[in-house]
Amino acid sequence: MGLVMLALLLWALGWAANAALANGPARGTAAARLAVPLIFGATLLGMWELVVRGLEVPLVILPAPSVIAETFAARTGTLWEDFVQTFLKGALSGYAIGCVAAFAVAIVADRFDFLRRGLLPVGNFMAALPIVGTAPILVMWFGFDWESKAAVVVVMVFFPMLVNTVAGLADTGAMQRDLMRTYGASYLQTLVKLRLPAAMPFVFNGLKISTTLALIGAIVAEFFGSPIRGVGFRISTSVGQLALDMVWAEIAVAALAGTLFYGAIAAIEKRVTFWHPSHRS
Amino acid sequence: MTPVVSAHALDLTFQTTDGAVHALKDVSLDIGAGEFVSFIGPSGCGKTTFLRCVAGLETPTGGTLAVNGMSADAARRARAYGYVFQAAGLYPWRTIGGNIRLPLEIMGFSEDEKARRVRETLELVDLAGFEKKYPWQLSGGMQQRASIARALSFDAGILLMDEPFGALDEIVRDRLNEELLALWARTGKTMLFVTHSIPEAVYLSTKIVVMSPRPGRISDVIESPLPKERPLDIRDSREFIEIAHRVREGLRAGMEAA
Amino acid sequence: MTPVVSAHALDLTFQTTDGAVHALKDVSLDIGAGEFVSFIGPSGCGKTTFLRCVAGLETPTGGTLAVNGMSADAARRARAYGYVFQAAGLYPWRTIGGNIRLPLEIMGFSEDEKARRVRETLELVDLAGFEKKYPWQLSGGMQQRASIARALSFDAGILLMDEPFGALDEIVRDRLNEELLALWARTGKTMLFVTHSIPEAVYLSTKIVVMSPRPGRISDVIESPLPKERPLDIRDSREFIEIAHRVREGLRAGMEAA
Amino acid sequence: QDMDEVVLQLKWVTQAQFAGYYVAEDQGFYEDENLDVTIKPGGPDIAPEQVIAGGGADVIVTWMAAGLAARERGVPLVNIAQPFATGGLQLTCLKETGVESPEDFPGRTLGVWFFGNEYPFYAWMAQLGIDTDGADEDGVTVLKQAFNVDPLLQGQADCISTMTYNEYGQILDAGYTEEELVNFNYLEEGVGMLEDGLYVLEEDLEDEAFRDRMERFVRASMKGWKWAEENPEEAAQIVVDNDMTGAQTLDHQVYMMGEVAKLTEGSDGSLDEADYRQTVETLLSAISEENPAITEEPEGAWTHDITDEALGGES
Amino acid sequence: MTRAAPIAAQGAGVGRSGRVALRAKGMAHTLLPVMTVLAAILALWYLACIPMNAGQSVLTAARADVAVSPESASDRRGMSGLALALRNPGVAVAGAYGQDRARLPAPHQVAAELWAGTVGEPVSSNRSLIWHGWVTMSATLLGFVFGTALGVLLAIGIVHSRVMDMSVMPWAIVSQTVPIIAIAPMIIVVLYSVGIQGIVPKAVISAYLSFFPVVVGMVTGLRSPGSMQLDLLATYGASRLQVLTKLRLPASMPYLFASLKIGIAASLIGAIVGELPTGASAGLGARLLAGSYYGQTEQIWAALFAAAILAALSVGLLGALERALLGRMGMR
Ligand SMILES: Nc1ncnc2c1ncn2[C@@H]1O[C@H](COP(=O)(O)OP(=O)(O)OP(=O)(O)O)[C@@H](O)[C@H]1O
Ligand SMILES: Nc1ncnc2c1ncn2[C@@H]1O[C@H](COP(=O)(O)OP(=O)(O)OP(=O)(O)O)[C@@H](O)[C@H]1O
Ligand SMILES: Cc1ncc(C[n+]2csc(CCO)c2C)c(N)n1
Ligand SMILES: [Mg+2]
Ligand SMILES: [Mg+2]
Repeated sequence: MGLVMLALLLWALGWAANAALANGPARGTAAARLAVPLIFGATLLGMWELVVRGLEVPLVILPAPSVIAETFAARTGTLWEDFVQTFLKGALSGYAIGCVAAFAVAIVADRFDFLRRGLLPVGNFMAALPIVGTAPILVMWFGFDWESKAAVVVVMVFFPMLVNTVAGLADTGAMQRDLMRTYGASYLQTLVKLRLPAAMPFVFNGLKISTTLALIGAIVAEFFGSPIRGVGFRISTSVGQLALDMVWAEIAVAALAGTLFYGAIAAIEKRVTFWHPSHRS
Repeated sequence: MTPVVSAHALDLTFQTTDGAVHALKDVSLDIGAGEFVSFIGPSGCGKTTFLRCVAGLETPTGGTLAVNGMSADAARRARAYGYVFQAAGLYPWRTIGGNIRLPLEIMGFSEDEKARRVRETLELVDLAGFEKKYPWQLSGGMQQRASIARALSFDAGILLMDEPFGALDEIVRDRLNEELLALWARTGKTMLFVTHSIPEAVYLSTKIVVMSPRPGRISDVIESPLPKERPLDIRDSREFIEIAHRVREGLRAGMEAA
Repeated sequence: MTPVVSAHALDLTFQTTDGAVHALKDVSLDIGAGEFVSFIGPSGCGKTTFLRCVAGLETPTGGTLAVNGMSADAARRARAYGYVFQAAGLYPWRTIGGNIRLPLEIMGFSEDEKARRVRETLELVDLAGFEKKYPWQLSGGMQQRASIARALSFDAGILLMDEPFGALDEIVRDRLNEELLALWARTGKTMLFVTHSIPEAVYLSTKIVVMSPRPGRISDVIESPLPKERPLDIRDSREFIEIAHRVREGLRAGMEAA
Repeated sequence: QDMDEVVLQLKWVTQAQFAGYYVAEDQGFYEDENLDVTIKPGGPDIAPEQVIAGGGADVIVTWMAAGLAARERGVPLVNIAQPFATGGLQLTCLKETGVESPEDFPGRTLGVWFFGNEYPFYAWMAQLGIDTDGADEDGVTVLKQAFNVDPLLQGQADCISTMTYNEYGQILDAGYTEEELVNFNYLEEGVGMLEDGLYVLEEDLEDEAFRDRMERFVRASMKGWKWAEENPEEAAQIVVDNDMTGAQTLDHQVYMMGEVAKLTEGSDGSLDEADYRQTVETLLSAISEENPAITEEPEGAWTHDITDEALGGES
Repeated sequence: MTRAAPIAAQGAGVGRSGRVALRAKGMAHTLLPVMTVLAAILALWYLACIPMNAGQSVLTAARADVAVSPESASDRRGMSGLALALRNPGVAVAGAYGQDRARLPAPHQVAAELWAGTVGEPVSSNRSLIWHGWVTMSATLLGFVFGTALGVLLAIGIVHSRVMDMSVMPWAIVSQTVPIIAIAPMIIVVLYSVGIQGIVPKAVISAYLSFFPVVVGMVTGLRSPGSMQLDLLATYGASRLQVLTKLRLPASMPYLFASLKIGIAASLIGAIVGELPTGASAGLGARLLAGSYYGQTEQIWAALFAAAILAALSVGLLGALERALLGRMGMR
């Protein structure tokens, strides 16, 4: 019980520190912007540790962060192997294929209005589907190795990417388009000089949504058959072995990979769409 | 001398979901080379629509229209005019220089030629030194000047301007008006200029076209007796006030008739 | 009689990421009850900032300011004024009546009282019968009238208006100017009115405050000799043109000094 | 008076593999013992050991390897009854791939169930001296097989794990004949491990009332099993009625009941000590990173107390 | 971090196309192209059945002593479906559309399965897709309500407190990069082990997936009133609560609906994912899994389509609600 009280105290302390930082003189600085969420995260971890210890939660239900960290450090080799299998081979290749394919189809659809009008509602519909459900089918079709994971990812990212890109290509002001007409510009010139740059914010929105979808897709697919490595494989196997510390270490890997992936795309976005109001400082 | 723009009994009706809108009715007008023509009238009287017809961006449903002796569409493809929109409408992902270079790229000018023209037009609109800046780093007035530079860069004989200074404040506007007059004097281009402001129309034009709405039509055409040389305080002169009064009366009459 | 607004050596500096902006410098001004004061000046000269200081929406960094004999913030909480913004800014999810009722709800008027005041102010701005309409069902001019009604509904003694007609076209603007004068004559409120338009300022005011930028300051205060009764074509009169000229000169001088 | 409550957590979805419990419930055998039994079906990601550790069940059905592994990880499970006398786990290969005996394994792809079911497989490979990295010609490529037979039918694996009572039947259903298939039964290969047994937490057994409840539970359950063995059709129907997914077909459950009956046939419910020893020895013989089931001889992992009490009066 | 346009971009589209369909003119404008695209998809599907199912077709034929090439089963192993279909065109076409556990069931087989599962079964039957759909949907809706409430509350907190804005928002983003599927079994088991089972664990996962779009959308929405509109209330001396109720909440409604449409789709995914670990219970996810266990591909496809229809219906319903409410609020 004492430890649980300590957890509450920790929460109060963390919050007070953040309140001081966020409202204090340093509020605008990059350091504060970084420190506040870090303190918040550290507070949560600390509370987790204290509560697990305080209530003596069994290891097989929820391990403490310190135990997870230990496992993480001890099994980096395995974790890396799983990361390569699930993230680099499955998610990333599927992500690349899916996004490029959707982008190409979007450009074709944009060229032929009939196709766009037909494809967009269908694409919108598909984007709302629980496509995770296709995982067992695709594993049956494409085998158990990373190809089937990539296939699931392709299907998952394709439609959000398509819908966003098509919307982006259409997101030019009438005036901007008229301007090109006053120059007597060709279709290709309008596409390259106006529509593609104007579509970039939407394209990147699609790319960002797709990052999380890619990770989910690759991991889900591993539940339906996989080689004996991979994040999803390790998680399900470790649960079966009651090695919950390993499970959480894998979850940490996935969250870390996902955050970095998202962050990388967001960083590229910032450079490419520097001109968009939401990115101007 | 054949007119640069020659409209005869022009008619344009938009079909919309809630009925037809008669945007232009029986509009006839000749504009000679080197004229500065202003179009003024209340909102919705068809000023923009007329300009867009001249630019070949809209197809009239009746009447005839010739630009430089050819159809408006052919004139558009022959790059007969530069068009300046109400808002500057610069592409935010291009620098000021890049924006001015845009039409030159599309029209396939050589690298040297592009560089030269960008430099020259930037000087013309007094923006030398801002080539590398992005549009949003400039004030509204400067953006509008850049968009004029963009329309000037490929040196078309006609300049179509749709309320180019509508979004600017009076003082900036005054200065741009002065500069525009000087530019017109220097280049001898034919100007078609849409505005809401009576003083602006009177100050700039050799000919003022007063329009009225529902249906959009020309209610008056006023030839200005003002000299070509116009200092800003010509606006406090008797003649100026008289023309302004006549324009205001024309506007009011058009409103009441509608 | 003590002045309604009394500013002495007012100073305001904004701290921004790229340096300090001196928005108001050494601004001193007294405004008596029932005056109609216009503020004119180029963009960025601090007109809005001054009005916001009076409204207690901005805190001066120096000098003293009294509104109705108390601090601006106290006056705000005492609901001493109505504020009309540049755009009508009606809430689109409320009817015209609902928009006018908004301040009354917040100030906790009784149901009866609310209904009565909504009715009365709607009549005052000539919008009776439009209570149930939504803002987007009205023209721009009517929307602006509704926003004036909203500022009038709780009957504060002061009306602060920041370019209320900036977005309207000239003809509508003329009419609203006339109506505003009539309203002022009827209610005897103290008016602080920001504008960009010289004719508008001259037409409306008993006192014109000319401001100039960088740093924002008062460069001239002109008392208008025009009679209280002002038909629209007073604007073509000699006196009117003279005052307008003086205002323009003041503006130009301010620009050049900066 | 009030009936005593018992929560039973199964290791897998509702199917004839657990017919005895459903029958006991359906035929009122539990009620006769004044028990109110809740049967919780499991699933691919539900570890019964975890559920009982969290207090979500009183008694669970699990495989002994998993039960012992959990015991080493701080969930002190004790086997109180063993209705399955033998096991149904096997590796099934297609003859057309050329696999006839374990010597043919190297270079092949083998489907294995994980989630705590991989222990016997690794023990076997260790015994055969076959590498499981799949890296070279001497080793096998291991595939984490989903709980279906697709990898075999789609040609993605040369051999897959099957249960005699379920997946094997599905392969037959898919059109293959017994002659076209080769089966390696883990028991016959000497690496068999006890399958579905009943396990409870050690500390619970110290409670007299709990023991009494378990005695009645085991007695009624065994009665259910024997009834199911004798009435396979009806038992299958009871299972189908209890299946919430509506996906089970009666045909398949009748087949399964028939096969399951072969596994429960020899058992009166009490654990055979020799079988227990074999399980433990196999597990201890092949300790590795992939196969960390247990690292030392378990103590007190089973008891005959319950079955002795439960079945003493009857037999 | 996230803009308003993107919110409308994802998922919201179903509502958008629904709106188009309402207008008679838009109907002809959209219907024909959509029908064409759907017809093309169907045609491709039928075509794909031939090579996809060729392996089984040829095997069955071989067993019936029809001559096939290559003759021996071991030679056929490892051949692609396309190669098999090309070498045995007659057999492949004949066998493509009637298989029991087809690799790719034909559209009419799926349709028949859907029909049998909906019209062909009493709603109370555990074989009824309507019943399973309802099981999934009830978890979806519960989770959706939890998630939306949590999202709105968080957004209100974030808009009003700098501390929350700076500390919670980044973690809300990180939370979405955690693959829910990895935690789903643990949420299920942990809640299961403390005696909570059935709808609530699934709803928790649904809520986890749906709160994020709501937070993002509502933060944007609550911040959407311009400074002028806020200043207006300041001139009335309004309290923070009054600002919230009279301005921020009404102004955020369009954003809320855009988020809700994404949120409900995410909720449905959550409910289905939540049904996967407990394969034995009811629901479309369980159907999906059970189909996979017993090789019933038609059943998988039917469950998939049922889920798709549910997604479309709920997004369409929200769209209708949006039009009605925002229409009444004069915002459309
Ligand atoms: N693409 C269009 N479709 C339908 N109606 C249109 C279209 N463009 C313009 N109109 C209508 O035609 C009429 C004339 O419009 P136009 O834009 O030419 O007016 P304007 O004189 O330029 O007005 P403003 O001063 O507001 O710019 C208006 O009633 C307008 O609503
Ligand atoms: N909140 C603020 N933060 C920083 N600078 C500000 C802020 N508000 C105004 N300023 C700056 O203060 C100066 C005066 O602004 P103000 O809005 O009062 O001008 P104005 O006379 O109303 O101009 P306009 O005619 O364009 O409305 C400008 O340079 C402006 O950029
Ligand atoms: C969680 C869990 N997964 C798989 C098995 C092994 N098993 C026993 S029967 C069967 C197939 C279905 O009949 C399988 C896979 C298990 N015991 N527990
Ligand atoms: Mg116009
Ligand atoms: Mg201002």
